[in-house]
Amino acid sequence: MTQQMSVKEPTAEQIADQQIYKQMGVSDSEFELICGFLGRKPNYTEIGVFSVMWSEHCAYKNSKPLLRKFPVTGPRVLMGPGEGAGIVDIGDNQAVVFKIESHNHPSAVEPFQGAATGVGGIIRDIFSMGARPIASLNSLRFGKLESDRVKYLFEHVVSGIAGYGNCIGIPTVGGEVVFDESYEGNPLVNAMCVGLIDHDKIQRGVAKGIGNPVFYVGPPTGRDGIHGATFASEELTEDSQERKTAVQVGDPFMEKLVMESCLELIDSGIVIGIQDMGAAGLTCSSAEMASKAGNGLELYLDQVPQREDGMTAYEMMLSESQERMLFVVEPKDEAQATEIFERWGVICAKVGKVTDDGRLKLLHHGEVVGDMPVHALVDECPIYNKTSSEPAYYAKNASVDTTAYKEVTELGGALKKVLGSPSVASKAWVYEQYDYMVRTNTAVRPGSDAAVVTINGTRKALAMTTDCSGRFVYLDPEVGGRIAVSEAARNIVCSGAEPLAITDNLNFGSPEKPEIFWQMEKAVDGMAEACRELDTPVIGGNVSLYNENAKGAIYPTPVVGMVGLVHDTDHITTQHFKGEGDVIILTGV
Amino acid sequence: MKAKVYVTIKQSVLDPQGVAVQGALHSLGFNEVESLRIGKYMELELGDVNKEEAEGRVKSMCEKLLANTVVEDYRYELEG
Amino acid sequence: MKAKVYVTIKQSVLDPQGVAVQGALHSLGFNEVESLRIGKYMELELGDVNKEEAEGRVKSMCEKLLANTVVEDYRYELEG
Amino acid sequence: MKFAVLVFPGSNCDIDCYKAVESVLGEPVDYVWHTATDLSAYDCILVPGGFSYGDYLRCGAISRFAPVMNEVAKAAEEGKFVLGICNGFQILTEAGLLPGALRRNMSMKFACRDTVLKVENNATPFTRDYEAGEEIIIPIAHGEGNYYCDEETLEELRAGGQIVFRYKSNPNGSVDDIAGITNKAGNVLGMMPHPERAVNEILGTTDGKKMFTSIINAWREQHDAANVR
Ligand SMILES: Nc1ncnc2c1ncn2[C@@H]1O[C@H](COP(=O)(O)OP(=O)(O)O)[C@@H](O)[C@H]1O
Repeated sequence: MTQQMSVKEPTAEQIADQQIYKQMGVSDSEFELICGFLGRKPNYTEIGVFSVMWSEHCAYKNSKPLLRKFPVTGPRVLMGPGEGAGIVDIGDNQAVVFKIESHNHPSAVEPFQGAATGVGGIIRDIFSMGARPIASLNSLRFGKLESDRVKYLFEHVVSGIAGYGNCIGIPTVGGEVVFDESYEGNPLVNAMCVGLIDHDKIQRGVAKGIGNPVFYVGPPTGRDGIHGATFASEELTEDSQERKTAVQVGDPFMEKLVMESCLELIDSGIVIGIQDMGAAGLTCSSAEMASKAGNGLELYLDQVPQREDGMTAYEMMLSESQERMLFVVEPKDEAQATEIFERWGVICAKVGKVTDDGRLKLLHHGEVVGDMPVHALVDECPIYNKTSSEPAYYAKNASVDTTAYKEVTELGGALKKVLGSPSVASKAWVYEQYDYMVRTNTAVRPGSDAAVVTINGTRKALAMTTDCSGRFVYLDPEVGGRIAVSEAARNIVCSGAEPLAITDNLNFGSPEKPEIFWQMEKAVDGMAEACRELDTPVIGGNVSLYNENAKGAIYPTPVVGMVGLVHDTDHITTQHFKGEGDVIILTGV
Repeated sequence: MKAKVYVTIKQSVLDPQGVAVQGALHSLGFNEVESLRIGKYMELELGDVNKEEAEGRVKSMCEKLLANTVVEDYRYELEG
Repeated sequence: MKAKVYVTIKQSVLDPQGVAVQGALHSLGFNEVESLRIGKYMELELGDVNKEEAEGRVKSMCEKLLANTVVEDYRYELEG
Repeated sequence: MKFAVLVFPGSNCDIDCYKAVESVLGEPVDYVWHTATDLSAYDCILVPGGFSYGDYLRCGAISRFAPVMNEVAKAAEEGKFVLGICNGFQILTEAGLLPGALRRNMSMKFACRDTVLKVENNATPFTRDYEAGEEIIIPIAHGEGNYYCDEETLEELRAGGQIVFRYKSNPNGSVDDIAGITNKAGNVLGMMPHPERAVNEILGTTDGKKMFTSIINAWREQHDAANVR
């Protein structure tokens, strides 16, 4: 594989002089900072690694100041934001692990695979904590259900979620689907996964123990999704058509094997640290694992399993090939670890070792092709406080005279119209494509308020839901944020459960626009307030910005995923009217 | 007029199905199989249309429905 | 040596996928499609084997795994 | 009576079958790996649902070559009970232990919902605790459950009482509304609906319980008969 040399990567000088870093989303001032951390100009691989680590997706450089407003602790919280997923105690040495994540942009390009790999990614986040995934949910937004494109996106997103979840055998028990113009061309696909864990099995993504080997698990790396993380310039490569990176394809069967083998590995008690390769693949997982342990990491890229010939260090580091994990064990446990993966027929390769110098060092073809301080990659991305300004529409809306609207007199017709709108109508067409029963714990199926999943060997159960009304949040972000959390809590309570905590996915337009940033700020304020009021801390989440189409930004859509504890399965309640003559009571304000 | 359409997964795109079937062939002793990729094959009866017209129509069917050009390539042959 | 394998559902067996795709083509305005059958198209790289041997091997792969002869027919072409 | 639940790479209703045997019958049950080469310790083999080998190529096509399948064939030959559910049914047809094949659902979509089944033959070891013609609610969850066989085979199935369950309202396009069939000898049953998902009040229906009690009662009868002789 010597073709690597034939690929014309720009030199460090060219990158600096021609400002090639800009194509990767790195600003001039950021580039200067990077040069400062390195004490020299970065080469192509290094600037690629920095660009993804310092992207909004990995560094939250525009949203961190807002995320700090969330309450993140509570008596039951065992792990808040910072690891793959948050963890909440549910008693008897058990805990629930959950997180939500978006795959909006990939789904707009290739809805089936985009949605499928979104589901796969969030499942890995859960089992990499050591938890057994027990249920999935999702939250979907599309344009009006009229155009062929919207129908195509809707149909294929749903079958992508079904295809992945059904095959891996995790029941998809709930979610929501809303159709509104504002999502035309920019659908939202948020996937949530819930897992169960015993306290003593909780894992962290840490590369501890100087000299310990680092292992790669999962299918070989290809050139998938590279330009999903950074922009690879066309004129830089000769055979650019062939090299242009491909859409990521999900392989749920492979993930099932990776999941079972990793859970077995974790169960064996020999794992020091384990993390999934999600966004920015090998780069993000290796840098974060080293950072959390305060260590360095050496990666031997020649040892990385590869699907395609002639892959460069840059490509391997930035590939987002799916279903891959990274873990660390002690040398004495190597054989035990590799035996497990062999039995499951899953590739497991030693690709590096833990070092004490605090650097991420990349070796390829006998050369050092990258050498970067881990803390700079993980902790030193500048955080921006974006400007915020109240949008004109908000002031205007506040002065609208709502009494000017005619009162509806023909209630029967109005009711039918509401029930007939795609956003309100039955979603059976969607959820009947999901296997919501596999693992035989689904006590309340999709179609009620929250789904309820029982816990084997106990009388306990978990209620779970995803909620958000983007239109409310648009009209008044702060009130809308409060409503999103409260609606989720009501759904949980109506199922007979005590709300425990939330995970959230902040789907917004471009933070560069002060009006959008204002929406984010206010929505987070509202959500944080409701979370404090309801004692449901935020234990993790995800941010998806730049959701815009030709007409502007989507409705601000901070999706809330909430989990609650049913203390006794006898308490489970469902939505449906049960018997003729039963009394109906309306409560609330 | 008859059209034969071949839809294959782009070279750079992962074909999990092909990988799994190749593995199965190996375990059955067919070790000579160095690679295997799975695509779709379709036969369409088109009635009485002339070749020129059919050409454009079939291409358009492929683009619109039969192939997902984000991840798949297609080619077709016309007969009769 | 390269083998191309075509697996199609038998004429006598109703093929839900073919029916669905034909219906979809009609609703897109491609009413000239009188019938459509969908099958699988597989490309196998076989390395250095001679044609005669390959012939037998590929046939055996089809019989054993690649086609389910209860509902499917297969044919193949060898190249190179 | 001892039960085996087979585990192929990609099986995912193995745990459901295991729990059903445990909770309904309380009889010993083991997970048995696809590489196993000895099933002699077991009286009933459950081939569970899921997506063995990702259902790539065709559902069940790759699993049928697993080493354990030779043992399943042997067990079937010996008259032991073999029950294939969903993917298990697909595997048994691919392996030739049951006739026919399963095609894509007519809707082209995966379908997960309760269905009403009619017990067409209650004289099998799997259905003896049901009434003849009884209607039971059992959920389905499959994308390829559209049963096919040729006319001749269908006649044989009808004549031999091998059609054990029919759907009341056909959800997938199956020939003759077939939901489950047995082999000629009646000791191997394959069905698309999931009785193991219908054994717990809290999950909706318990109509699947009698399937499991039938099996053990049939086995006890055989067993006692052997003792008497
Ligand atoms: N909207 C949010 N609300 C709360 N926590 C968030 C939010 N977005 C991200 N986080 C948290 O920030 C941390 C880093 O997120 P991320 O980089 O997405 O982790 P990962 O790479 O494991 O998915 C995670 O613990 C995540 O839960």
